[in-house]
Amino acid sequence: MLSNTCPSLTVSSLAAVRGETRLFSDLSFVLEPGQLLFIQGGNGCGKTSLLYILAGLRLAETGTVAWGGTDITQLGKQFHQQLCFVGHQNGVKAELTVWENIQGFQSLKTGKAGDIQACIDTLGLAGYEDSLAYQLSSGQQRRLALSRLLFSSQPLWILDEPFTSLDKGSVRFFESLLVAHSQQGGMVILTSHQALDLSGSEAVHLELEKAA
Amino acid sequence: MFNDFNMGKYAVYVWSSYGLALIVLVASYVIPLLQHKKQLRILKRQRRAGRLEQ
Amino acid sequence: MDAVMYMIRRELLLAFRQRAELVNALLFYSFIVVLFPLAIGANAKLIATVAPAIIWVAALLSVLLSIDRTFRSDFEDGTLEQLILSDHPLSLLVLGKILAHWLVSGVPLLVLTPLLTLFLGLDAGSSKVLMLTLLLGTPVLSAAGAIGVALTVGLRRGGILLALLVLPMYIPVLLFATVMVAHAKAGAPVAADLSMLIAFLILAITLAPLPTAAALKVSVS
Amino acid sequence: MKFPFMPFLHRISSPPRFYRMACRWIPRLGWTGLIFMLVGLVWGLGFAPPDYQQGNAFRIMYIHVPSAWLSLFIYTVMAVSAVIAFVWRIKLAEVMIIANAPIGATFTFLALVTGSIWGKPMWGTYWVWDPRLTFELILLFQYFGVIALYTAITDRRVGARAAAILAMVGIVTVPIVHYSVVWWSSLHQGSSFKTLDNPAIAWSMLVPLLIMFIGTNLFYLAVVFLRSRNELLLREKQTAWVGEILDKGV
Repeated sequence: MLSNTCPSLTVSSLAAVRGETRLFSDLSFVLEPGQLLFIQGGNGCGKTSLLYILAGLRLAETGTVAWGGTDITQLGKQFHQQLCFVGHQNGVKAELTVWENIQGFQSLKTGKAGDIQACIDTLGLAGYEDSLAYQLSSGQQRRLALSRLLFSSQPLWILDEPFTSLDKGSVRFFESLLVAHSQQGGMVILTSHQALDLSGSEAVHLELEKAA
Repeated sequence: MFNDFNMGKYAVYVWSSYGLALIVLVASYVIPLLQHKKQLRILKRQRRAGRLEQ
Repeated sequence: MDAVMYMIRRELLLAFRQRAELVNALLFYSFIVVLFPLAIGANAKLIATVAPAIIWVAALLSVLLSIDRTFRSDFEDGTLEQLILSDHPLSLLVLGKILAHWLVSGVPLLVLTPLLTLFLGLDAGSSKVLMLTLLLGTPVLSAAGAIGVALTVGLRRGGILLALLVLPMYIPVLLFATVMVAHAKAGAPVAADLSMLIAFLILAITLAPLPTAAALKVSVS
Repeated sequence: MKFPFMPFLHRISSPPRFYRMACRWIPRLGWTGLIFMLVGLVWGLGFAPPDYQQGNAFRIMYIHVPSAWLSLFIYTVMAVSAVIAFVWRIKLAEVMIIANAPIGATFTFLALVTGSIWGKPMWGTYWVWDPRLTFELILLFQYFGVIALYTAITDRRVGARAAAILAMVGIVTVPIVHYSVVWWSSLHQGSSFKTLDNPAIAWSMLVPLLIMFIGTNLFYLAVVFLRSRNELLLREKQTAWVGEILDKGV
């Protein structure tokens, strides 16, 4: 269960510029608890930039992102405590073991008290507890990165291409995890090139056009 | 009290300071001025080619 | 405080796993020190006179070399995003990293220094004062270096730029440290130099994490 | 953060408004600056009496002292712009950091070089590792650092934010340079005028210096307007107001 009740996320007339190119402009939408936002679009149309802005990692050129009515740049840490983010990169330390990595995730973000061993079993990484992360395959590393979701008590999940290099079984497992999260009143924002089976959740699609 | 700009034994030091300052200051004014002209020219060309979106 | 302790533990573990790097940094430090006598020639008196300067320049360069890695690996594997988005204030995590960097690169350097001063023929009295200045100064090098690294971590070729940004911040420490050794040798009072170094240390440890954290956020975006 | 002067700050910092203002003021500031500098120089080099100790060498002061003062003043302006840019993300403030850095470096360079030329006849050497000289040199490196960091980052806004942090951190050098002659026993002489009631040098020498001060400051403003105008044009080239200027002129 979520530890916090989830307010809504309001995006108003957002614009992003990267270097000299305008990625998107005048983007507005509201995301309610229980909804799942699925962002699609070709390469270079600003999906990652949008996720970075929504996560408060990057500043928008114009426009605001509000969490429960307050601008996230003013909320700062308060907003980040409500957020679980898995970026394009795994955020996994190659020279730490699987076990140590998960311990690290838990030290950085408070979450549901969880048993690390159970988590490793769920991820299908049993037997790899003491392997250094760089010895894992890229799919296994991705699963390790996504283990953050297993402990997460944060209402907002932002995931950048979460399913790259995952096998079918793992994709299905994490799909159901996302659906379950949104059914519990959480909020999920993700990008993906693959078609996903998100039946059972209230999925909203957002197609980013490549700027002319 | 006009002294003919005669610096006596310090002439080398005084005039080299001011000569250098003159060159540096003129350059620091003229360079951005020329840059501005060049930029306007380039931007106008780009605009005619329709490469500056509105 | 948990955040600081977590970062220190993690960094020490990582450093232990990559101990070869650590040894390389120390070898680099000793090599610079050794190069000077070779370049100066067999003038023992001159070498002993400039010994504190040699040690300090070498320490400065090796810290500059090793600090770059601390944030760069976090940037490259995406850990930096997670640090920014963590529940803890980023500046505390940064403080942890700075302290860990000092423990990992500053302390071994301190341990190695007495041996190197022997090579350079520095007298025991000056050697002790030199050790004191290094003890107070190397954490400042780590802290000030962190600001520069945080600013350049997003750049593919940030190395030379890092030196340009950080070396000006290192100059005051270098100045006061070497002057203090010289004063001590001449029998002049060193209280003023000492208090200056202590002031640098306190200021660097308390203030440097703030711009470092701000710069990391800018670099990630 | 909101302050009462925010609306004012936003109004003055509208890029098209600023651009047009810059275009109007550049020639005015440039010419008046030039006139003041010429008057100050002719007065200072031709009419002020020679110093009883330094002879005519003291006349280097008329370029050295204003340069040194500007090197500190420009850094302060840059750091203040950095704070405004960082906290309120005002574009013009970002532009100001970048416009100030090269001209600041120029005056720091002039202060250092004219100072060392002055030092040769007075101290017998071009350079001493004296606190004031050393920290002025550090200041020059800091200007270079700000410029280098900004140019290294491809995204102008990200680059400006990074440069802003660096400029803010470096402000500590400014008071150190200023008070270095007081804090340390130094070869460098003290301030030429501390208060106007009781100047350290004679009025006949001081008046041309004041005129040079006004002249170089006006010149500095003109250059800042020149540089910020260029930077603004590049940053905003895709906007309607630049299009208008390209089509019709200012």
